[in-house]
Amino acid sequence: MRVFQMQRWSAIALLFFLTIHMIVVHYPPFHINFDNILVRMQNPVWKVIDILFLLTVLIHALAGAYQVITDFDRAFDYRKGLAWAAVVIGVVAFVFGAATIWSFQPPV
Amino acid sequence: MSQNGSNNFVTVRIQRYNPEVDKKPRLQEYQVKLKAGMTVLDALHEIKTHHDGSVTFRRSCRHGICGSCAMNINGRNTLACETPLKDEVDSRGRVTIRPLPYLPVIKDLVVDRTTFWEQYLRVKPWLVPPDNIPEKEFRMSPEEVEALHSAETCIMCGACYSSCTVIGLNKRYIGPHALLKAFLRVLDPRDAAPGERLADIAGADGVYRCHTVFNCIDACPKGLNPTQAIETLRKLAQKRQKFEAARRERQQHLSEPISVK
Amino acid sequence: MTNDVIIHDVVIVGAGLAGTWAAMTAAQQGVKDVAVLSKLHPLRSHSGAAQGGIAAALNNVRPVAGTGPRGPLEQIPEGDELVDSWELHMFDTIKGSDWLGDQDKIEVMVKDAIDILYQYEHMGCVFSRTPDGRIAQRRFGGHSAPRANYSADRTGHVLLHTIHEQALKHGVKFYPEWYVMDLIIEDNSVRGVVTLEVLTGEIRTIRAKAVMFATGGYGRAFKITSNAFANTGDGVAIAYDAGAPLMDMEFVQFHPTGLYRHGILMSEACRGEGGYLINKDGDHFMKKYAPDKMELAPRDLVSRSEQTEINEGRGVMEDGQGIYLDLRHLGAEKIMKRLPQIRELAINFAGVDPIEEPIPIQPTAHYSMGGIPTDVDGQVIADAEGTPIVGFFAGGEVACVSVHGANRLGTNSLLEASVFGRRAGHAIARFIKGGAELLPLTGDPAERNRRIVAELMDGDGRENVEDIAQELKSTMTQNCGIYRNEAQLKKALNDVKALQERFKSARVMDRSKRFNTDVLAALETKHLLTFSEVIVAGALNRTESRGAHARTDYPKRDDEAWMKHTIAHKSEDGTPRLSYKEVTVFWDRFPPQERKY
Amino acid sequence: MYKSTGFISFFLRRFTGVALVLYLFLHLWVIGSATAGPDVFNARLDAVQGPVFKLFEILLLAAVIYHAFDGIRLLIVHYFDVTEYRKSLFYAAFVVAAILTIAGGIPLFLFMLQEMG
Ligand SMILES: Cc1cc2nc3c(=O)[nH]c(=O)nc-3n(C[C@H](O)[C@H](O)[C@H](O)COP(=O)(O)OP(=O)(O)OC[C@H]3O[C@@H](n4cnc5c(N)ncnc54)[C@H](O)[C@@H]3O)c2cc1C
Ligand code: HEM
Ligand code: SF4
Ligand code: F3S
Ligand code: FES
Repeated sequence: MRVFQMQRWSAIALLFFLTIHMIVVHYPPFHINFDNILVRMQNPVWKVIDILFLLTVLIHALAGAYQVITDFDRAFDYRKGLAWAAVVIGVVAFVFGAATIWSFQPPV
Repeated sequence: MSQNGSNNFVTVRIQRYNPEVDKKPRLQEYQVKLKAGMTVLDALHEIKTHHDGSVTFRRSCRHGICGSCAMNINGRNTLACETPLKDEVDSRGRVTIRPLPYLPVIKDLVVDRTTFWEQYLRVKPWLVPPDNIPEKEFRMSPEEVEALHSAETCIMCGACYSSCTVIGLNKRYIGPHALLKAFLRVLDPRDAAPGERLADIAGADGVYRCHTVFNCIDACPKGLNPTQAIETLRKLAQKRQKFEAARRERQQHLSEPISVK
Repeated sequence: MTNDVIIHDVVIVGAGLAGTWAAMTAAQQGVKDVAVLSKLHPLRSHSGAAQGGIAAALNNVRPVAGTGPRGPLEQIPEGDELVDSWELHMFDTIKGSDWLGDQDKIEVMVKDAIDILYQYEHMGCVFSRTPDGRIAQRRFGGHSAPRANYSADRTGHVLLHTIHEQALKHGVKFYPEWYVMDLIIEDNSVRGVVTLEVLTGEIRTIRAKAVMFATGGYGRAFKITSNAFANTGDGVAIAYDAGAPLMDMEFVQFHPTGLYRHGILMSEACRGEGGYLINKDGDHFMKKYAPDKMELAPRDLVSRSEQTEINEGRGVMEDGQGIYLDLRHLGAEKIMKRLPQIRELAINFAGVDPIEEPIPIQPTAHYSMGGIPTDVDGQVIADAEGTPIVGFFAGGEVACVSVHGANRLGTNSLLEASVFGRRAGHAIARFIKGGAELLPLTGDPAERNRRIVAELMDGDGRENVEDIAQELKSTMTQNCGIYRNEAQLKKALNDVKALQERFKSARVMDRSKRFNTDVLAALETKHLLTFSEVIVAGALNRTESRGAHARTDYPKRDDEAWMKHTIAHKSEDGTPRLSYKEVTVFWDRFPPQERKY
Repeated sequence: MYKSTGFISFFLRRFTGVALVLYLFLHLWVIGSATAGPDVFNARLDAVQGPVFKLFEILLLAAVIYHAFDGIRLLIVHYFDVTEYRKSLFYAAFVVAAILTIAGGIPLFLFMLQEMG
């Protein structure tokens, strides 16, 4: 089934992205503000990586949430609706997240 | 085995519940004298015939082949008839017996297995033979048979089914026992419908609903491995066409001797 | 209380191999409305416990030349000379039966055997295989060629699951956990059955044009038995009470290798694969009793040999009541591959790993040769003249065709249940399609059965059912066991009668209607008491030793006086009325001989 | 409820998975303030970087690491025939996750102390 496969492939991709994310963004710990993120974001490669990360994490998270909910007997009948809801939430969140990443622009 | 267990008494705690008269289940205690070689089923019999005839449970073969007596002993699903009583006694001299979890209780240790059998039926457990039936037997290699033994041994006791967390959440899931049956048929070189079977079990209530909890393996009194069967079915479902083609090819030669290398 | 009557064309009682074969076949032949009632879920039937194999002269393997009766086996190369035939199978079965089996019927069974095996295989049964892919075969006691077709040591299990699945495929309706407690026969034709639905406790009548009994054996009348709790001979007792006769009930097979104290079967396949029996002194004592076949002599002979060793003080274990079954020389690999279940059972129940230690065993009541007399189509016969009871069929262990005569050979009973189950299915289909009618009932048969249950639940008796059952089993084992004599049998008869009397004031402990297994146990005990009397009466009358019936006071077979079947009817006063029926013998082909192995 | 190591691992994986999803959306909302410019962003991030939040971050780290290693364990089971080692794999995933959590948690903890001090 597609959801199952999505869950596995996104998990494998996440292994890669999440590791990078954790190492680069959170270690060593520092006080986060706009400017120190901007330093990294000036390189467009990071923007691409972050957008891909965003994409996989959303797929994984929403597929996961869908699985968790449809595991319940009563929700199982509504799985079509739930799947569409997940897609909509995913698209909205993706647009919002991508805009966020985009907005790390040096002041002109 | 205790040399002379004549003075040893075991406190057997049984969950009692008759939904027609009781509001909720309760644990009742019985003192049973521990005899050499006594199984949990023997203890239940002792209680039923001499302490309290209303204690209710299923049993028949009393040697682990009919699948009647699966129940939850000290939190673990197993066959009462194959479980030595002394192995289950805890430090306080007690053994606790409950019905299989996640299933409606009919009375005491007897559960309603309707969904269990429905799922069994749902995978069409019978073989669909090919058209070219030989006069004598279909030829199968010992290796092909070997692969089936891991599923054919299933006694449909339900220990796996009722230990599976997913079943606890959702009775629409086909369940380990029926998927193991499907595995048996899919892998049988004589079966002419592996494609339909794979298609049927690849839905949201089939192999993809399994969350690899592994309880089924741990519970199975026959040492079977439904998880691995499910993993295999998932893989086969991915390459259904190829598998079907290979099956058709194999069935061209079903009445020819296996060539011995 | 519901009074609604259920109606079916065909009602089959029992979902073991015999009942399920009949149901599947009838449905396949176009009978739409077939119902199978079973007091257990069908897959829990005792057929599933059979281990060793099912006989048929398929000619797939042969002994390696020059290695003797216990040597290795090999597949027969394509086109090579065959070693087996249905005639040989027939002769072995006749000899095994100590010339009490009806030879015409045995011929039908051994011929059908080959075909039914292939049908099993085509339906998906997972048999073990020879290297070139044919069904694997092994040796079995009393068979002069390797013809036990098997699936490891779970043969019955795979056969039962296979046939059950096929019945489901053909739309047979199953009533799991419905206990049949009465059979309605009026004017020599069958009208239906009275059932107790275990879940609700409701007692209802089911009317049918044809009824078949396939309720299995009656080994539970003995203390040490390989039989399941469910094998209480309900079918024989119910049919007998309803006026049908019982045949050859005194022949009860004791299997030589029941697990010590438990009685659980250690399949004959253990000896088929080369296991030895040894006594306290480490002797392979079978040399003495059957120099030729040794451990693979038929069961009655091996059990008697063991009992003699035990009686003469050469038994093992604390009480000297055991014998050792030694598999160690077979090696770990063979044991794990061919006898996995046996190993598991020995470890679980005796704490003994057969790879390292010999298994303590003792003879165990195993198979019921007697039962409801039928012809080769499962049609029940009312008397020695062969008058049919219209619409009443029986098959499997509950029936007595008779193909096993005085002693059944291992692997012949799965065969019997399958072959005669299938034949009964065809006969039932012919009967229904031939315009059988649903006959009316007089009165309400359910009512008298309700009174029986009410009496057990609310009567003022104080006898414990289990105590009665235990005493019955003790006396049957002690006085009507492997060896019998007049004094013992008289004692047994008295005991049974006294227990029947005591049962009248028996009362159960569980008073609820829902899933009351206490009531079932009481009804089953009543059945044990009913047919035990017939066993003992038949044994007392038969003043000879033949097959499984070994009288110490009449140690010889007496063909002159006793080459005949015992037929028992229930008389007015409730005691069995015995009459006798000739055995069918092909004098020119298989005349009686001395039975030596 | 059928309690077993299988059930525990399932429950933890599920619990951490759901927690992570909730966190993910919270996280998106917090850093989403970047679209409104550096000032709003810095203000909101300052609010979530107090010592208490650092403690939460350690918990978050534990959840991510456990979930990831348990996930790896399942992936291994999917692609290799290793159900036999199910228990050892679970313990291994658990232990590795614990070690990594500690290793990753110490810098966070030190940083927290430093911020406070
Ligand atoms: C341990 C063991 C091993 C054996 N191994 C072999 C072997 O290797 N080879 C061989 O050939 N034979 C073997 N046998 C013998 C063989 O298994 C049986 O003879 C055969 O299976 C009988 O089949 P059946 O269909 O007659 O009855 P069963 O399979 O016993 O079925 C009886 C059915 O009747 C039902 N029933 C009974 N009473 C009632 C009632 N009152 N109301 C409703 N339903 C009822 C039961 O629920 C059950 O479904 C073995 C027997 C035992 C005990
Ligand atoms: C390296 C990182 C990760 C790996 C390897 C991983 C792996 C997995 C796997 C294999 C599953 C399937 C479990 C099942 O079907 O039973 C799963 C489920 C899930 N994951 Fe992840 N995951 C990772 C990170 C994340 C992250 C960051 C989130 C949250 C945003 C997340 C949320 C979920 C959820 C909600 C589920 C469903 C819960 C469940 O089925 O038990 N995962 N994960
Ligand atoms: S797989 Fe094992 S636990 Fe499950 S029904 Fe079959 S025998 Fe019982
Ligand atoms: S317990 Fe259940 S979730 Fe899968 S691995 Fe077994 S079927
Ligand atoms: S009684 Fe048959 S499996 Fe336990």
